[in-house]
Amino acid sequence: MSEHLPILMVLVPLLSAPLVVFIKHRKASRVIATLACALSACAAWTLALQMSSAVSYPLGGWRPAIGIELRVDFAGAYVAAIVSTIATFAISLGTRGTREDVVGREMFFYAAFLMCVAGLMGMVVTGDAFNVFVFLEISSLSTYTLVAMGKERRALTAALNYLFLGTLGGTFVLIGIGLMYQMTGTLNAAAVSARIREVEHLRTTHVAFAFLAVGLGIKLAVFPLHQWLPGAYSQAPHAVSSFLAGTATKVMYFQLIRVVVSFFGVAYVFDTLHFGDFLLPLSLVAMFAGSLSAIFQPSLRRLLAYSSIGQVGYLTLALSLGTEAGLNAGLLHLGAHAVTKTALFLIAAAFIAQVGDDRLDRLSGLGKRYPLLSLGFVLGGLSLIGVPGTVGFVSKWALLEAVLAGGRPWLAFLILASSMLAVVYVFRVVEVLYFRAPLANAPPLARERADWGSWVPAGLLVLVSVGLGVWSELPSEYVATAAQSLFGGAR
Amino acid sequence: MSDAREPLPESAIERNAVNIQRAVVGVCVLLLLADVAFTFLGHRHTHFGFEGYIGVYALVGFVSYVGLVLSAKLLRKLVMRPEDYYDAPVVAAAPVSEPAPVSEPAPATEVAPDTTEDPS
Amino acid sequence: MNALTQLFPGALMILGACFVPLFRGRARSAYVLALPLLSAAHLALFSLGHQGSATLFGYTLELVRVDALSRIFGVIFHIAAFLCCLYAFHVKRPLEHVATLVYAGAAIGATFAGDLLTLFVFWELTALSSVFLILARGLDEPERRERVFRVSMRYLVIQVGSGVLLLAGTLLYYQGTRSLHFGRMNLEESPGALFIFLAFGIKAAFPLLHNWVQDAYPEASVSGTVVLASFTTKLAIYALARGFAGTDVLIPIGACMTAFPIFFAVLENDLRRVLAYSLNNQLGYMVVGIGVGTELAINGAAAHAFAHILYKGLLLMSMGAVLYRTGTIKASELGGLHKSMPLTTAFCIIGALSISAFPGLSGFVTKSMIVSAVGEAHLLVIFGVLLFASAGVCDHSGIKIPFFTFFAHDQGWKVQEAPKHMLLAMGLAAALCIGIGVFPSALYALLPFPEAAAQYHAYETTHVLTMLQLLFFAGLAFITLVRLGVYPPELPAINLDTDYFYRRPLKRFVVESYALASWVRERTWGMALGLRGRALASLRRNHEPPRGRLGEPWTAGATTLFAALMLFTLLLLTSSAGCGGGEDAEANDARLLLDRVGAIEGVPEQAFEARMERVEVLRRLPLRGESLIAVREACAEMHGALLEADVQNALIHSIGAPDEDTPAEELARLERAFTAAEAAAARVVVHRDACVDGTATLRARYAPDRRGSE
Amino acid sequence: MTLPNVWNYWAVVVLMMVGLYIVIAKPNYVKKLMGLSLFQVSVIMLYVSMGRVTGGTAPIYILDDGAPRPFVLYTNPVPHVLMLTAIVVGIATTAVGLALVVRIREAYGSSEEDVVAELDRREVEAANALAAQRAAESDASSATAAHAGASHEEHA
Repeated sequence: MSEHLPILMVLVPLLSAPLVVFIKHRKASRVIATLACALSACAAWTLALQMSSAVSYPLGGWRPAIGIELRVDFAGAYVAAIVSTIATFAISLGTRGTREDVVGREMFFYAAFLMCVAGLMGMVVTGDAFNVFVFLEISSLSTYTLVAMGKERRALTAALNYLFLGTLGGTFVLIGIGLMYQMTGTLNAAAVSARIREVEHLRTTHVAFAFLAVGLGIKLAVFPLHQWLPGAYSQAPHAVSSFLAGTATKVMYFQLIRVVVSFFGVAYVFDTLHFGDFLLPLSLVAMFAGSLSAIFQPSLRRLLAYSSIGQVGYLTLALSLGTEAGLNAGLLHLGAHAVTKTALFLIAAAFIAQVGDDRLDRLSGLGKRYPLLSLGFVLGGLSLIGVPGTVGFVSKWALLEAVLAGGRPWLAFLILASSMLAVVYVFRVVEVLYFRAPLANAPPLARERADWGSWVPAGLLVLVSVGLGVWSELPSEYVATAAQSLFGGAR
Repeated sequence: MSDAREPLPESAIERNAVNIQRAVVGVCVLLLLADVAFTFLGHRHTHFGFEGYIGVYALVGFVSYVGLVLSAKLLRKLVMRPEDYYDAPVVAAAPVSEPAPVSEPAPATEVAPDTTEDPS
Repeated sequence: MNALTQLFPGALMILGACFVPLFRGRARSAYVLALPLLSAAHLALFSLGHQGSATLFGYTLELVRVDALSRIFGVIFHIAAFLCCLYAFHVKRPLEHVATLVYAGAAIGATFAGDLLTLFVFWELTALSSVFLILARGLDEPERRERVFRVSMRYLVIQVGSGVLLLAGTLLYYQGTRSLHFGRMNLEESPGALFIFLAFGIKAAFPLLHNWVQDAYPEASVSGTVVLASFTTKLAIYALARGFAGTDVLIPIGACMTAFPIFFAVLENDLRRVLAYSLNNQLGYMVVGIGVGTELAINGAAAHAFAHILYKGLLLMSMGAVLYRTGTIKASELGGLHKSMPLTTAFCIIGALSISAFPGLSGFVTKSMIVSAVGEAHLLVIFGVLLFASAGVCDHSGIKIPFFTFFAHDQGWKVQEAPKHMLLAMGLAAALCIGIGVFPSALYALLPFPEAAAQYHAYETTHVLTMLQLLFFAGLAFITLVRLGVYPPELPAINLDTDYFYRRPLKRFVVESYALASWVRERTWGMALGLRGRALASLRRNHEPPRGRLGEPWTAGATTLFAALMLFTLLLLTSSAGCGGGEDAEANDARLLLDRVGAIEGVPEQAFEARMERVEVLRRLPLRGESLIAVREACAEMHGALLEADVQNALIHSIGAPDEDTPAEELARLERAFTAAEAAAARVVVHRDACVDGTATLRARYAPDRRGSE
Repeated sequence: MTLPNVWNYWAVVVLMMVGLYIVIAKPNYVKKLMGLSLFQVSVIMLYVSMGRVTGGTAPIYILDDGAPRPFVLYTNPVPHVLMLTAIVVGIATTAVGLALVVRIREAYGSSEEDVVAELDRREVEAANALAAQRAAESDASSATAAHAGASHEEHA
C-alpha cells in the first residue's frame, strides 16, 4: 500500500470530484470532500514522515523517462503535506459564511475544490514536465470556477481576469516545456536535467527557461504580474480564498524552484542566465509595493491579499540568492506563510460572516465581542510580521541568515525595513479591532455568536504557527534536509 | 475656557509672592557669603582651576540660565509652527494631480458627494 | 524554588498578565498590584552570578544572567512597575494593565538576558506591548483617535526598527565572532556591534534619533506616559552600560543630549512634552557616565537611572493627575492649581527639586557621581556642558513645570485633589526620592561596583555649596527675567524638531511616489490603448483622480501587457547571456551538422532506407559558412558512397557466389554491382578525410563532451 | 535558417502576437477570449512543428502485408499526443471563459471591459463613501457620549 502513496494523494481527490457530483447530496458532498482531502493529507504526511530518500513511482509500470514518473522528494512531500492539510482545514471546518456563499451549488463547489486540490497535488508529485502543465490547468480551471462562485458580482470579473492571466501563464509554461522538450527530447525531470548540460549554451534553451519563468511568475504573482491576485483572493468564497492564499502561489513557487534547481540547474540559471539579478529587484519592489498597498486597503481581505504579494517577494528573494541557504529559507517561508495566511484568511472569513461585510471599518471595536478570533488575528499578524516566538520569525531568521551568508547585508536591511510596513498594516487591523468604539450606527450584525466551525480551524492553524515558532527545530530540520537533497542533487 | 471662570481666593503663597522672591535673593547673598568664608577657612575639593574662584558657580548658574532662555527665544522664531502643522495635508506635485489623502485614513470623504449622486 | 528559578525574572508578570482579564473589579486591581510584588519576590530567589540557559533556534541561550548591574535595573524596574500599577488603579480596562505588566516584565527579562538573541526577543516585546499604552488613549478620547493611531504607528515603527537593527546586528556579530554572548563589545570589532550600538541608540534617544520620545510619550494615556517613561529608555541605558561602557564616542553624544533638549523644553507648551525633553536631557548624563566608563561613572549612570525613574515618574504622575482632573496639560491653559491640588503640588515640587539635584534629594546624590567622574577624567568642555545643562534642568523641570501648573496666573480651575491611589503612588515615589537623598548608602550598596560607591561621599561641603549656588542663582535669574518681562510666554504652538524630516518629507515622499506610480501605470497602459488608436479621451475621463491608484484592480489587458513586457525583458537578458550573435549562429549550425552526421552513423547498417533518408536530410541541411558547407558536402558524399557500397555489397551477397549455373544476366548484374561498389569505395576514400577531419574539428570546437556523455 | 525553411515557426510567432495583441487591446471580453484561443492554438502549431522530422512520414505504423515495414523514418508522435491534451485544455478554458462572460453580461449588462471596470470602480467608491459617512456619524455620536461620560465623572 505504502508504495502507492504518491498516486493516492492525487487520485483520491480527483476521483472524489465526480463522485460528489453524482451523489447530488449537499451534506454528503461536504463529508466526501472533507474525507478526500483528509485522506490525501494522511497519505502526504505518511510519505513525508517515513521517507528516507526521494520516492519514484512509475505510472502504469513503465520505466521512468519512457513512461510518466511520479517523483516525490523531501521538498515535494513537505509541500504536498502543507497543501493537503490546508485543503482539509479550509474545506472541512469551513465557516458558515463559506457554506452560505455556495448554497444550492454545493456539489459543483466541492467538486471544483477537489479538482483544484488534485491539480495542485499532482503538480507537486509529478516528475514529468508535461504533467506539470496538465495539473496546472486542472487546478487553474477549477480555481476560475471557484472564484466565480463568490457572492458579489465583482467575483465574476475577478475570475475572468484570473482566467486571462492564468491561461497566459499556463500557455507560457506550455511553450517553455515544448522548447525544453525540443532541446532535450525528454519530459522526465531527471532525464532533462541530465541532458540540459549539452544544450545549455543554445538560445532555445534560454528562451525555454524565460517562458517557464515568466509563466510560473504570473501564476506565482511575482510583482508586476500580480494583479490577478487581489481580486481573486478578495472575491472568492471564503474557503477558497483561505485555501488559495495558503497553497496556490506556494505550489507555483515550488514549481519555480524545481524548474530552476531540478530542470535547468542552479549553475546555469544563476551563473549563465543571471536570473537572480532579474528576480531580485522584482522581489524587492514586491516586498515594498505589496506591503505599502496593503496599508491603504479598505477591506480586510484585500489587505491580506496585498500582504501576500509582499510575502511572495520574500519567497522570490530567497530563491534569487541561488544558494542552498536561500532555498532553505524559501521553503521555510513557504510553509510559514501558508499556515499563517490561511489562518488569517479563515479568521477574516469568520469576521465577515459575522458582520456581513468585509470592510475594515465594520470591524470597529469587535475585539471585545470576539476575543478569541481577535486574539487569533493578532497572533497570526505577529507571525506575518515575523515576531520572535512565531513561525514567521523562524523563516525570516533563516532568510536573514541566507542573505548575510551571501554577503549582502543591505538586503537584510531591506527585508527588515519592509517587515516594518507589515507592522503597520497588521496594527491597522489591531487598532480597528481593539481601539475603536463599535460603530454607533452600524447595521446590525449578521449573527450574534461566531460558530465553532469558524474559529476552530483558524485557531488550530494559529496554534500551529505559534507552536512551530517555539519548537522551531521541527520545521527547520526537515526543511534543511529537503533543501539539501534538492540542492545537492542539482549541483 | 478660563475667561468664564472666577479664580479661587488668593492663597498664602500668592499673597507672599514678593516675600518669596526676597527670600530667594537673601539666600543667594548668604550663599555667596558662605562661599567666601569657606574659601578662606576650609579646603576646596576641585577638579579644575576655574572652580577655585569665589562665586563662580553662582555666575555659571545665572549666566547659563539667562543665556538659555534668551537663545530659546531666538530658537522659537525658527521652529514655532501652528498646532495643526503636521495634520495639514501634503499636496503632491506629480504629473497626475493625485489628491493628498492617500495617506489619510478616509480618502473616500472627498468623493462622497458625487458618488452618492451617481447611482441616482 | 528550583522550578521558579528556571523562569526568567519578570516571567511572573508576563504570565500573570494573561490572567488579568479573568478578574473583575477590585479583585483585578488587587491582582495587578500583587503581580509586581510577586515578581520582586521571585527576583529575590536569584543569587548574584546565577545563570540559566535555554535552547532556542538551535542556539544555546543564556536566558538569565544575574549580576550587580542587571540587579539594580531589575530592582528599580520592579519598583516602577508597582508604582505604575498603583497609579493606574483607576483604569478599568484590562488592556492597559496587561500591556503595562507585559511591558515591564519584558523590560525586566531584557535586563537579565545573557545573550543577544534573548535580549532581542524581549527588546521587541517591549516595543509591541508598549504601543498599546499609546493606542489606549484613542479609546478614552475618540476625537483624538486618528492622531493617536498615527503617533502610535510612528512610535511602533521606530521601536520595531530598533529591534530589527538589533537583530541584524546580532546576526552580523554572530557571523564575526560565533558568539551570541551579550557582554562588552567593541565598535571597531565587527559591523554587527555598530548596528547593535545604533539599535541601543534609538531606544536611548540619541540626538537626531530622539524624536520618538517627544512624539509619543505625551500622546499616551494619563497612566500610560508614566509607564512608558519608566522602562524603554532606561533599558537602553542598561544595554549601553553592559555593551559599550567606556566607548569614547558616547561622551560627546551624551553631552549633546544633555544640552540641546533644554532649549526645546523652555519653549514647549505641552508640559508632558517638556518632561519628555527633560527625560532626554537626563539620559544624556547617564550616557556621558557610560562613555567615561570608570567604576565611579558606571555607578553614577546606574544610580542616576535608578533615581531618575523615580523622580521622572513622580513628575509625570503629578502632570498626569493634573491632566486627569483638568483635561489639559498645556502650560498656556493652566495655573493656580496649588489651591485645589495642594498635595499634588507638594509632590511635584519634591520631584522638581530631585531632578534639579537639590541637596538632600535623590538627584543630587546620583548626578554628582557622574559629574565627579567627568571631573576626575578632566573633560573640561564636557564638564562645562553638564553645568550648563544643570542650570537648564533647573529651569524647565525645576521651575517651569511646578510654576506654570500650580502657581503663575490662576486660570480659575476648580478641581478636586488627585484620586487617592494617585496620591499614594506619588507619595511613595516622593518618599523614595527623599529617602535616597538622605540615606544614599542604601542605594550605593546596590550599585555595580559597591566598593567604589562606598568610598564616594556626595555630601561634601564644597559640592553642596556649589550646587546650591548654581540652583539659587538660576532661580534668581528666573525671577529677574520674569520681573523684566523677558521670560518667553507660554504659547499654544508646536515646535519643529528632527521629526520634521520624517513627518513632512516622508509623507510627501509616499504621496509623490504613489502619484508617480499611478502616472507611470497610466502612461504605459495608455500607450497600449493608444495602439488600438481608440478613445484616449475616455481613458482620461476614467482615470481622473481619485481613480487610477495602484491599489485598484488592473484590467486583464494591462496585466497581459506587463506579462509580455516581462517576458521580453527576460528574453533580452537571457539571450544576451553566454552566446554572441554570429558565433552563436555558426555554433548552432555546426552542432546541427554534427547531430545529423551522428544520426546517420547511429542507424543500423542494414537500414538502407533510413540511411538514405538521413543522408538526404544531411545533403539538404541549410547551413551558413563555407567551411560548414564543405564538411556537409564531404560527409554527404562519403555517407552516400558508403551507403551505395553497402547496397551493392548486399546485392552481391544476395546473388551469392557465381558458379556454372549462374545465368548470364545475373553475372552481368554482379559485374555491375562490383564495379559500382568499387567506384563507391573510391568515392568514400576521396571524401573520407574531409568528412572525418572536418567533423572532428567541429566536434572539438563546439561539442567537446558530446560523445562522452551519450 | 531562411524564411521558407522555418516558415512554420514564423507563423507561430505571428499567431501568438496577434492573439496577445487582441487580449491586450480589445475591450470586448469575447474578443479577448478569441485572442486567447488564438494564442493557445499557436502553441499547438509550435509543438507539431517541433515534432516533425525532416523526411519522416506520419507517425502511423506502416504494415507491409501484415508485417511491420522496416526502416521507416517517422515524425515524432509525442508532441502530437501532448497537443491532444492541450487542445482539450484550450477548449475547456474557452468554455469557462465564455460562461463567465455570459454571467458578467447578465450581472453588469455589458461585456465591454472598460464599462465593467467603470461600474466596479463606482461600486467601490460608493461603498467607501458610505463607510466614511458612517464612520463620521459614529465618531460624532461617540464623541458626545464620551464627553457626557467625562463630565459625569467630574460631578461624581
